[in-house]
Amino acid sequence: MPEIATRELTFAQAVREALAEEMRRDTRVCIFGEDVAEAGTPFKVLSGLVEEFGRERVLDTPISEAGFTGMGVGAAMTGLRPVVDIMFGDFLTLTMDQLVNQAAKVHYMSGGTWKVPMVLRTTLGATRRSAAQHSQSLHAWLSHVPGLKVAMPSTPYDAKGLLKTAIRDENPVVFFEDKMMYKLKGPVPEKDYTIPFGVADVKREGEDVTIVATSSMVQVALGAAELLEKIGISAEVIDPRTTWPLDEKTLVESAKKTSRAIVVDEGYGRYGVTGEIASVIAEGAFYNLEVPVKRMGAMHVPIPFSPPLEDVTVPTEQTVFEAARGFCEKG
Amino acid sequence: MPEIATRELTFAQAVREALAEEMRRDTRVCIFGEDVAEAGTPFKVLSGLVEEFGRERVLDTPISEAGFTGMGVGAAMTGLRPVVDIMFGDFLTLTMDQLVNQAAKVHYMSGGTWKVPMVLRTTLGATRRSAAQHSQSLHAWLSHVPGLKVAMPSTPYDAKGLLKTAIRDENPVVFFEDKMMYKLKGPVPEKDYTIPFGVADVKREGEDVTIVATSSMVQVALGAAELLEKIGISAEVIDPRTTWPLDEKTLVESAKKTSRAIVVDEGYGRYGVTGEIASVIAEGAFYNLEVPVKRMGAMHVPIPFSPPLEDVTVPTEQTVFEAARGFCEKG
Amino acid sequence: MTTATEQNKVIDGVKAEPWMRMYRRMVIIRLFEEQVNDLYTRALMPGLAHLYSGEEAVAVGICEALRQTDYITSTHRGHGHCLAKGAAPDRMFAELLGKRAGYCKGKGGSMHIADPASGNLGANAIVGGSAGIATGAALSAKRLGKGQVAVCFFGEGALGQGVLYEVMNLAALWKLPVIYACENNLYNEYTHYSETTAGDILARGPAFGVPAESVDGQDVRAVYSTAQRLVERARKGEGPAFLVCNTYRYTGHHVGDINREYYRSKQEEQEWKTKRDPIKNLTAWLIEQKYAEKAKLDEIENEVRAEMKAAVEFAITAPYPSPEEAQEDVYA
Amino acid sequence: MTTATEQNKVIDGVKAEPWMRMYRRMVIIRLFEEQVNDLYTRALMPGLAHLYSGEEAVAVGICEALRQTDYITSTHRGHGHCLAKGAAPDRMFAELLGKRAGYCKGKGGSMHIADPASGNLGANAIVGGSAGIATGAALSAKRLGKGQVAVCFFGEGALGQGVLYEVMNLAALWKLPVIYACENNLYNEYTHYSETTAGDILARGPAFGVPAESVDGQDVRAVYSTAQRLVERARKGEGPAFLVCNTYRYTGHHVGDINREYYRSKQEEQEWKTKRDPIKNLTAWLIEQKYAEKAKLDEIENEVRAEMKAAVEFAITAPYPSPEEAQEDVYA
Ligand SMILES: Cc1ncc(C[n+]2csc(CCOP(=O)(O)OP(=O)(O)O)c2C)c(N)n1
Ligand SMILES: Cc1ncc(C[n+]2csc(CCOP(=O)(O)OP(=O)(O)O)c2C)c(N)n1
Ligand SMILES: [Mg+2]
Ligand SMILES: [Mg+2]
Repeated sequence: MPEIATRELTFAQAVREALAEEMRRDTRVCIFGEDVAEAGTPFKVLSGLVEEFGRERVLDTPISEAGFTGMGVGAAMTGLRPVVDIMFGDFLTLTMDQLVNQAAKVHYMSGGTWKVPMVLRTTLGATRRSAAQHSQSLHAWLSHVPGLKVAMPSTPYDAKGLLKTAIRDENPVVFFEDKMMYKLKGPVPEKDYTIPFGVADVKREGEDVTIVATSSMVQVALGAAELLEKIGISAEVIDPRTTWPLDEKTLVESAKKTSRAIVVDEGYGRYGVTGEIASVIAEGAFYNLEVPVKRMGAMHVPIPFSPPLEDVTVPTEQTVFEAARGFCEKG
Repeated sequence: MPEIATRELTFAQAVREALAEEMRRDTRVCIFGEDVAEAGTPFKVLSGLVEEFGRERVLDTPISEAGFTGMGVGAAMTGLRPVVDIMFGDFLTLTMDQLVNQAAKVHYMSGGTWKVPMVLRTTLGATRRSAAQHSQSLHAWLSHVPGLKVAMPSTPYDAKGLLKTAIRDENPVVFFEDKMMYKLKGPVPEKDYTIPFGVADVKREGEDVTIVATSSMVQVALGAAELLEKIGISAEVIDPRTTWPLDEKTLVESAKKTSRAIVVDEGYGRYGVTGEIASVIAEGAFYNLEVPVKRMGAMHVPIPFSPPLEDVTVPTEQTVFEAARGFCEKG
Repeated sequence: MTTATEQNKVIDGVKAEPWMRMYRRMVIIRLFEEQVNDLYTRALMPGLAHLYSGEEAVAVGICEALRQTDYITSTHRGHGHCLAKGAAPDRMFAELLGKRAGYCKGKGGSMHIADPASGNLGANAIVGGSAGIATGAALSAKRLGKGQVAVCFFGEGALGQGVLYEVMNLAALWKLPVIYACENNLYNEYTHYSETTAGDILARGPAFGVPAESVDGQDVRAVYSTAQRLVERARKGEGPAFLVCNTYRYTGHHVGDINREYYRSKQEEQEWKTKRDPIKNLTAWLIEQKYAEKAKLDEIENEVRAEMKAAVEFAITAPYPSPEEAQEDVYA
Repeated sequence: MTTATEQNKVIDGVKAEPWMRMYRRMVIIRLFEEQVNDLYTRALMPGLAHLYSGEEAVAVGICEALRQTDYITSTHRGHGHCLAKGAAPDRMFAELLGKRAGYCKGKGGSMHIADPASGNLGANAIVGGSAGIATGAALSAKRLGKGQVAVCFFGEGALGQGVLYEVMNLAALWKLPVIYACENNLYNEYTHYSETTAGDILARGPAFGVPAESVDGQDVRAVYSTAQRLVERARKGEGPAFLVCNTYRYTGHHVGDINREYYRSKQEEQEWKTKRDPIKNLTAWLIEQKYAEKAKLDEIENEVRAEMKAAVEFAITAPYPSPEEAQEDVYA
């Protein structure tokens, strides 16, 4: 049968395909982390890779996040292209020294002589009923740190393209996957393709309000846009795709066009991603905005376990819809 | 001779006095960290405390930041009031799990049954020619995390009052001291006093422009205000004193009055403190601002060692002065 | 026909009492976990849970050596520790279902049950995450002179976390009353510990100045007597200890881990369940010692089963917290 | 009157050559640090520096056992490691002064000198911060089959950092060619290591599957022969090693640490300097072995002194980077 150009894959399959293709293309690419081999991670994202590439390139580690992340830095400096797997983004807390004081600074501190082409894949996202230590979205911390790049795919298509770019990048890249999106389906080309960092994607065009969203919040924003359309409000949904580098121009241009902007991110609402992006828009589109930029992030509380509590801590289609509606009425 | 109400103390002396007074008042207060006893820390901030309170209450630790910070959490839960000393703020990277997944969440996860009355004292600030791993200002990370409080004194007076409040607080407090301010002198009452968290301080009143600054940037802002006065621009300098809780009202009111705001913070400029505060002002004073809020933070690079390089990475009196002048001309 | 001395034993409540208590505790844990698995399969429990079935003798034997005022820290696989230290099943089930009546008002769930009344500093979902907390509690105990001991429970997977060695070193330097109780159930999730652990586990204590011992974690009597010795030693101010308990988890890493053949054999599971079950073995010993008749033990089991059913019912009918409560308890 | 065999020795360059090279290297380090201290006292150097004086035999003995393509990671007290692995003094001084001609274009300074040409992965200002990097380099060496070995230098203070044990465990599991070289100079800054280190340091290797040895770090011949054995073992694929070198720093923790009586006695310092100086001892041995006459050794010292002076001059007159360069090299 003739090869088809594109087919539907889940987000998890897209991530796996990107890894498999890159590992075939470049034998220096290897993976290490906890239960990444036969188990294929608890989310089964890596299933099948150890069978194809062997334990030489897909290595199960002890529960030593700091240790094997540090090894990723050293391995990347000396010729490998490691993809380090940190099961839950909450465990980034254990890797911060290796990521921030080592990976992010080696190139600069060495006057540009050493490079750290490492990818650290991890997860974010709440509502999995996993409570406060397994539900955080800590990407703002890494976006704050010069020397790191931060990618946040929101679709299977972006996941494959951005991960390939991350693996080919000469710098340390932190790659965030929302664990609640792994089963999300979408079209993914079979062919090899990459998506450049620092280029936002207009996920939906609109006229009345700009909704800037990251990771799974893009799906939430698109759902809200549907609801808004029903009441005659045309929302433009923009996905920066990488928080660093950040495509300020596209965000600002959209806000100038619509004169209203909402920023939706699943990280804690204070001192995080929404503050940065809202500031960029408030400054860039200052003379065009009819209303203040609205920020929607996780409630400023540790993520609670109980469903009725957890559900109110993160932005939803409904809350984003209502915010946008309130907005456009004002304007 | 009669006791005088107030005398000049250095910032370091004010910190030490606060600790000494609290340790006399409450025997549960103890200090641990590296070289805190006889050495009194490399900055000599704690000199004399071990002589007065003994090694039972001023404990030298191994170089185990994660370990002894975690012990601080457990000790605080069970009846002590530990003041944990992390020599350089850059080493917070090693304590993030203990601070963020443990200290910040214990009270909430336990449904309010356990408390963590712990203070973690650490430093921030560049221009000490200490290079990328000893010069960072990472307070934005902690301000991002619900469950923590973050204090950033800018004067000896505030240092003593805020530290006493921190030690008496029932929650984990991260207390940032700019190592370049330790020798700064200022009036400090001998009597016992505390400064409430979440109350900004107007360090200088003005009409034309609001400069919100944190920690040592307050001194920079005051210097810039002097320069501005010479050219007839009246700057109001506001110090939030705690980034969390944050006194939004005072910041917004000032910006409404002056219609222009600059935010100056020594942390990295992106995804940090300036983004949060600028967003709060841009939203709260939206209809009063004549120009976009200007953000001034550390250049988005690891801190370089070489003086001519390091000096251009942080805001200075001159750069803040120029920003404000440019501003007021525009308006 | 039984001898006088044997006769005595049966009536000798004093001798029998602690063993009967441990028997009941182990049965409580076993049947509690049965209910948890049932709640999961009936889709009544949000999220997942990590069952302690098979490891009962470790928590029960060690906690029997503790006072109510002593401290423990627990893990993601913590139900057994909480129950052994004295938590009430009904409030635990309520927590597992996210109800307001739960130990954490529904905010913590299975992996975060804490209970000041029984000295439980809390379960922890970060592997090795409570090593610092337990050691800090031991520092308080020593400084405040309350004569308490802290027990830090963790799985052998936590041996991969460097912070464990940082605090062991500190506990040894400062002679703190803390017991590091390593539950070696052979697996870190889906990986055998031999693939993640080099050298000799027992050597990891002494290398940091902490004396180490290992014990058959399926024999509650051995666990109890060893724990008692180490706890009393710590209480006397003689410092920390590292206790490795060799045990096995009967079911999956969590309730959703059904197909396990790719990392361990059904036969291995069967052998542990049949030959080394801690409850079966204690039962046999109690009867052989004439501490109790089979009927009595069955009666206890039935009582406990009824209690668990009632506790589950309580939890199922208990109300959820109201959404506004999400904003409470962030700060004290 | 000397015997024929003794005669031979003097002319026997082959035998003498490695020892003469090590002698010169140690003298280079000693005199380099003299200049650094001088730059500090003359207020010509920004910031501080941690001198390696007294510990020369450790870096020189170990690096003599390495190839140029082998890797090292270094510490805040790293000048000796960099020089021993082959870095040029002039570019090092330039870096210490923040000049563009420095190894890091002035961006790194004393604590971050790195040099790909000599396999130097970089000094590190985070205690224990390079343990992961060195172990990762060993992973590359093994995977890419280049036959390289990585040496991770660290002070005994780094024994407090848990990450060290995390990577030792991994190096043992994966049989990686890495040597963990612990420089025990007795002090963590201003605190004696006995107050920060419980148990037996040497036991910390085997507890994680890493064989351990200790050596007199003031005896370059002992350091070299031990290092050579462990390096070759690692190169052959037989796995990592933990090497404790007992040594002493002659001056302060950093150049500004002048009054040290509160943490160590002048007498202690004197004894190490007089009885156990690595350069004096090698000098005596070289003469006794007739590998060189005193005059020859003094001549070398004078050559080196001149080199160092020239190197410092180069650095002092070298230009600073221009401010715009602060924004370069953030991303590759
Ligand atoms: C720091 C950290 N890393 C990884 C995980 C994910 N995780 C949860 S349980 C587990 C295995 C723990 O094994 P072990 O400590 O032996 O406990 P057991 O489950 O066998 O009781 C892992 C890897 C975690 N919770 N915390
Ligand atoms: C993680 C970390 N904690 C603390 C420090 C501050 N500090 C710098 S050197 C030092 C002592 C190091 O002692 P050791 O490892 O024995 O090396 P030495 O200075 O004796 O060569 C300390 C505590 C640091 N740089 N990094
Ligand atoms: Mg286990
Ligand atoms: Mg030392």
